Amino acid sequence: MNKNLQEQIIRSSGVNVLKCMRCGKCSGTCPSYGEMEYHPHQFVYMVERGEIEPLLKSESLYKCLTCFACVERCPRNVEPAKVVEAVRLAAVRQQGNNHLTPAQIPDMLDDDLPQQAIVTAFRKYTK
Amino acid sequence: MQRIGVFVCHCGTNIAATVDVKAVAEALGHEPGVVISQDYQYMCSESGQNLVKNSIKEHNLTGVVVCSCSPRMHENTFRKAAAAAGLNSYMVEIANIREQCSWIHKDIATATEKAIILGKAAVAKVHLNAPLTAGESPVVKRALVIGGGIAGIQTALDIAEAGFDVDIVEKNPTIGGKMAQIDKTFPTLDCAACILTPKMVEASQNEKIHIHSFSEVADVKGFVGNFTVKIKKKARFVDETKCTGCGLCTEKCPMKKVPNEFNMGLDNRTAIYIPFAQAVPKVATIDPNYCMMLKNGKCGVCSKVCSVGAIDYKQEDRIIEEKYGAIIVATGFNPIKLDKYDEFAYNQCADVVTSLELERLMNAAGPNGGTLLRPSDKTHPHTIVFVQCVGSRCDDSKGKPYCSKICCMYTAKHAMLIREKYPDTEVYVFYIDVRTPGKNFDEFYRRAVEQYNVHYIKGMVGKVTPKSDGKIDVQASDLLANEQLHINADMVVLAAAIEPDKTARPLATMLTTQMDTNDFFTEAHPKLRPVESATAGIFLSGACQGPKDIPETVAQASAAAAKAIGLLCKNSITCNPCVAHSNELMCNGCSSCEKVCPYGAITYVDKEFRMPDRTTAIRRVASVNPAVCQGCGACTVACPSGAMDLNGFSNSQIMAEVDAICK
Amino acid sequence: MQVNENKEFEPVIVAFCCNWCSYAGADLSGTNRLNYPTNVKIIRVPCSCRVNPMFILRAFQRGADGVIICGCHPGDCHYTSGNYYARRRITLLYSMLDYLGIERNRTRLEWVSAAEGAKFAETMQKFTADVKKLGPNRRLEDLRCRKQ
Amino acid sequence: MQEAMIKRAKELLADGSVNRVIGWKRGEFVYDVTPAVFDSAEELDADFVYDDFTAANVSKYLIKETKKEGKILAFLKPCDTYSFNQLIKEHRIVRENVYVIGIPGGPKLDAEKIKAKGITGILGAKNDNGTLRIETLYGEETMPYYEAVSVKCESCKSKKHMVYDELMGEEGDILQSNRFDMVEKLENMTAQERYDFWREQLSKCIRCNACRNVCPACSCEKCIFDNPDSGFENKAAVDSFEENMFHIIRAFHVAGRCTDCGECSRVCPQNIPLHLLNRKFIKDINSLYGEYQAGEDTTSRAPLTNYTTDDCEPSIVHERGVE
Repeated sequence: MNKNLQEQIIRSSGVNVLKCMRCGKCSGTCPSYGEMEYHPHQFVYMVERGEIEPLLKSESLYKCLTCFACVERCPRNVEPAKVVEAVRLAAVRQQGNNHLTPAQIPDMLDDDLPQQAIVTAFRKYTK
Repeated sequence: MQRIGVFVCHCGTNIAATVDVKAVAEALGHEPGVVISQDYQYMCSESGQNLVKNSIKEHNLTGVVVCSCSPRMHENTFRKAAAAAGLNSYMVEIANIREQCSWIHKDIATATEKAIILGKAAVAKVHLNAPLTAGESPVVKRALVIGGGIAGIQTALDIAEAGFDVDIVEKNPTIGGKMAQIDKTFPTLDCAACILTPKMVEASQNEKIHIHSFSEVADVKGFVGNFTVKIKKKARFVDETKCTGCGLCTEKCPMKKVPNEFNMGLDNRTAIYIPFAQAVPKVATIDPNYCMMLKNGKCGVCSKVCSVGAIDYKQEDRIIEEKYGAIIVATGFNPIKLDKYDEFAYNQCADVVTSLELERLMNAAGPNGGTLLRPSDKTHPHTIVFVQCVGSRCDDSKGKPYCSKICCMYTAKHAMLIREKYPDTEVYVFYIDVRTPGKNFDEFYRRAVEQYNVHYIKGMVGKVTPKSDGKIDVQASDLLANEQLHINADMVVLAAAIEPDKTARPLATMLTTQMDTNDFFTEAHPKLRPVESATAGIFLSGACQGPKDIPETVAQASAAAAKAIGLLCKNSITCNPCVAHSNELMCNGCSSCEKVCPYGAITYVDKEFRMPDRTTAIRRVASVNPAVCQGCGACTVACPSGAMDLNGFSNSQIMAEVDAICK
Repeated sequence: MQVNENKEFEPVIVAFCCNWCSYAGADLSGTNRLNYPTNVKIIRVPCSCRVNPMFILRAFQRGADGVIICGCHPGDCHYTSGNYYARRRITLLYSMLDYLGIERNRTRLEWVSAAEGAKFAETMQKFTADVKKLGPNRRLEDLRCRKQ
Repeated sequence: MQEAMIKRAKELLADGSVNRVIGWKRGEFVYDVTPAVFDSAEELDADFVYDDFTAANVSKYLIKETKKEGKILAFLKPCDTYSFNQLIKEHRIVRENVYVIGIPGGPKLDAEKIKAKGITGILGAKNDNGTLRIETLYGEETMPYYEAVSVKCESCKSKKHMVYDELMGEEGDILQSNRFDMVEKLENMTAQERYDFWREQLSKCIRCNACRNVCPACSCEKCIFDNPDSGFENKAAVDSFEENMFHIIRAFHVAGRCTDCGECSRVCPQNIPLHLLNRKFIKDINSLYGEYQAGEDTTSRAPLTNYTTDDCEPSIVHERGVE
C-alpha cells in the first residue's frame, strides 16, 4: 500500500474512488477490455486499496484508449478513465525512468506515423 | 415580573459531555426573574418531569425554561408536565442545547458559553410569554383519497369500513393503477388481476366510497379537519350515469390506431375506449386527441351505436367542490423515461423493453394474449438478458440516487416465469447487488437460481447493440470471473428506476406538504410517523412516499387509513393557539394583512371607537378567525402599525431573544 | 467596540430559522454531528415570513455582526406562500442595507430544507467565515455620538 | 388661480355640495403656507392662499376630515392625487365624503433655498422668465428661478391627476423624470462612500418626526415608534444607531406604498435627503418586480403584498452593482 502515491493519484485525477458501487459497467463498456491486464473497475478498486505499484508496472496503462466510454456510462460519475490517466501520469512522472530511448525510435517508425506524434511521445515518455 | 424556573438537562452524556450543565444552571440562576435553576440527568424522564411539576408548585412558578433537546422533540412533553402542575402550557420555552449546541460543538468552554446564551434568550422570551388557550374547530367527517391505485383503493376501503365517506380522485379513466398492469406478483406468483379486481369492485360497490375517475384535484384550501377541495372532472364525452360499459362503441369506432397506454403502447386501441375489461368504473372514454368527431366533426359512429345515448360530444370539464376532514395522498409512481440511456439502445430496438412492458407482453390480456413474443418480429425469444438498476443508484446527473427497491424481486419473478413457461430459453440477469430483504424474498431469489437455473451474473451491461440479423449483442462484464462477456440475445429487459408521478409536485404545493429532492413526499418523521405528512390532516399512502412493493404499499395504505380514521373520529380538534391577533386600537384597516394571508383568515369589521376628543368614529379594523389562522405570521410583517401580532412569537418576544443573543 | 488584539474576533451571528424546514435542518445537522461555529445562535420563527425587517435591524443595532435568515425552499413553504413574501421583503431590505453601505456579507438568506442538515452546517460555516473576514460591525454610527 | 379657486369653493359651499374646504393659509411668514380647513366664504376670502410657496400635500388630512359629518372640498395637485388614491386603496379616506378638484401643481419654491442666498425678509416672489424677483423688506432681490425650486419639484414625475371630480386648468402628462439619478449615483459609489454619505446625512437627524408626521403613507393610528408595547418605542436616542434605524424602518414601512410625493425631504429642518431612501425602494421594486407606481390606481396589489414564484433571490443584491 502506497499512501503517498494513492493520494497523488486521487488528487491529480480529481476522482473520488469511494463513490464506486462496484457495478462493473465501466468494464462492461470498455473496448480495450480484452487487452488489459487490469480492467477499468480494477483500476478504481486498486487505487482505493492503495495497490498502485502493480498498476504502474502494468501494460494496461497504455492500453486505455481514453475513449471515455467508462466516464460516460458510469452511473455514479466515478470517471475511471481519469484514474487510469492519473496512474499513467504518475508513471510518467517517476524520476529517472526513461520509458523511451532515442535508440528505440527508428524501429517504431512507419510511414503513417506523423512526425509530431513521435516528438510528442518522446517528450512525454522521457525525462 | 415572572417567576421563572430553569431546568437544564444532561441528556445522559449527550449534553453533559460537551456542555458544563452545572455552569449553565448557575449562570441562568442569576438572570432576572429566575427563582430556581437546576440541572438533572434526564429531564424528559418521569422523575425529571416530576422535578418540573414539583418546582412549579413549590416555587409558584409562572414560567419554565427547559434547556434540553430540540423543541421538536420534547416541547410537548414539558408543556403537558406544566399543565399537569397547573401552569399554562404556553408558559414553557425550550432552549435547544443538544441538537444546536452539544452535538455540534466540541470545545466545552465555548459550547457552555453558547448554551448559556441560548438559555438567556429563552428566559428573556418567557418573560414576555402570556398564557394561551387553544380553541377548537370542527372536523368534516369525510376523507379524500388522491390516486386510485392499490394504495388509494386500500385506504378508501379501510376508511369506508370505519363508517366514513371517502372520495377517490383518479386521473385515469379507471382505478387500479400500476397493479392492474402487472401480470403476476412476487413472491407467491399469484395473478395480480385476481387479487386486485375484487378490491376494485368492492370499492365501486361500497356506498361510502365515491369514485371520481378521470378527475384531478384542482385546488385545495383550508386546514386539518376542514379542507375545501375543488375537483376537476375532465370531460370524457360519455355520460357516466348512462354508459353501461357494453363496449359496442369501442368495437365500432373507426379510429383504431391509437397507442394503447394500458399495454404500454405495445398495441393499439380505439379513440373511444375502456382501458381494460375489468375497469372500474366500466365506462367508455373518448380520447379527444384522436376522435374524428371531436377533431373535425366527421364521424359520430359511437353516438349512433350507443343504445343508451350516453355519448355527449359537447361535454366539458366540470369543477365540483367538496369539504373533507382528511386527505390521503396515494399518487404512486411511474418507471422513468429511458431516453438518456443510449447504451441500452431502448429507443433503437423494439426488442429492448422495460420490465413493465414485459409484464404486458406476458399477460394473458396483453398484446400477444400471454405468449411471450419479440415485439419486432413476433418470434419466440431464446436468449433473454435482464439488466438491473437502470437509472437507479446513480449519481444525480445520471439518474435517481435511490434504490428502486422492487426491481430485484420482479426481475427474479420474470426470469422464473419465463424459465417455467419456456424451458428452452436462456435467461441472464446482470446485477450489482441482489437485494431481497422481505419475507420469503431471498428464498424466492434462490429458487430462481437453484431451481430454474437463471444465470445471475455479478456485473453490469456496458453496451447493447442491435445487430442486422435481428439479434442483440449484449456486452457486459462478469466481475467475479473478471472477464468481459458478449451475449447474443433475442430480448433485453431493462429494470427501469421508478419515480414519483409527475402530478405529485404541483399537488404537494397545493397541499403545502413537503417533498424531498426526488419528489417523494416527506413523512412527518422517518421512523415514528411514516404515514403522516408534516402538514396536519394530510396522510401518505404507498409509493408516493418512496419506492414500495405491493405488500408494503397495502400495509402503509391501511396505516394511513388508520391515522385518517383517528382524525375523522373526533368531533373537533384543538387548534393551535399560536395565531395572529389584531390590536383594534392600532389597526389602520389598510388591508395589507388580508392580502398576504394564505388562509383567508382575516376579515374586516367596522367598529365604533371613542376618539380622544370624546367624539366617536367608525373605523374599519382587521379581525382574525383563530380557527382558520395557521400562525405563519406573514400578516405581522405586512402590518405597518404593528397592530397585528402573533401569539407565542410576538414582536417583543422575538426581539427579546435578539437582544439576549446580541448582548 | 473593543476588540482584544490577542483574541481572534468572534462575530455574533443571529440566524432566524423557520420551524418547518430550516430549524429541522439545523436539528438534523446536530443529529448528524455536523459542526458549525458557536457564533451562530438560532431563533425559531414559524415561517421566514415572520421575520420582520425590524428584527434584523434590531440585531444589528444591538451588536450582531451578521444576520442570516433560513426558510423552506420556494414552493415548499409549510404555509404555501410565506417564503415568497419573505423573499421580496428581505431582498428589498438587504438592498437597502447595501445602499446604506452595510457590507453585503453581513446579510444572507438561504433556503434549507428539513433534509439538508449538511447544507445548514456548510451555510453557517461559510457565513461565519465571511462575517469574520469583515470584522466587527461598524453599524451606522451617529457622528455626534462619536468618541473623539 | 387663487381667485378662481376661492370662487369655486364659495359656490360649492353655497349650494351645499360641501360644508368645508381644505386648502392652505399663510403662517407667520409669507412662505410659511400650511394646510387649513375653511368653513365659510368669509374665512376663504380672508385666509385662503394658493401660490408658489403652497407645496403641502393635503391628502393625509382627509383621513380624519372625511370621517366627519358632511362633505369636504379638497384641492389636489397632481402629486397629491397619487397620495389620495393610495389612501383610498388602503381604505383610509372615505371617498364619498370628499369632492376633489384637480389643480395645476408646481414647480414650488423653497424659501430655504432663497434664504441660503442671503436673501432675508421675504415678502413675495415671482418668476420673471427664469429670474426670480423677490420682494423683501429691504427691496427687490433677484436670483435664478431654477435655483429656488424645491427639491421635490426638481424631479417631478407627473403633471397628470390620477383622480378628480372636477379639474381646474389644463391636464398635464406623466413625465419622464430624472428622479432616480441620485439613487443611481449613490449605487455606483463604493460601500465605504455610501456608508460615509448616509452616516453624515442621518447624523443630522434631530428626531423631530416632521418627516413622519407629514408623510401621507405614515398615517398609522399609532406609530410603532410611539407605542410602548411595540418594542421599538424610542423618542430620544439611546444609542448611536437608533435614528438611522428609525429612518430605515420608516422607509421600509412605506415601501410599495410611498408615492414619492417628496414631502418628507421638503419638511426636514435638517435637509436630510430622505426621499433618496424611498426612491431606492421604488427603483428596486421597479427593476426587480416590474414597474409599479403607488397611487396610480386604487385596486392593484402592492409589490410587498404580492409575489411571483420566480422572483429573484436576495443574493441578487450581493451580485449586482458596486461593493
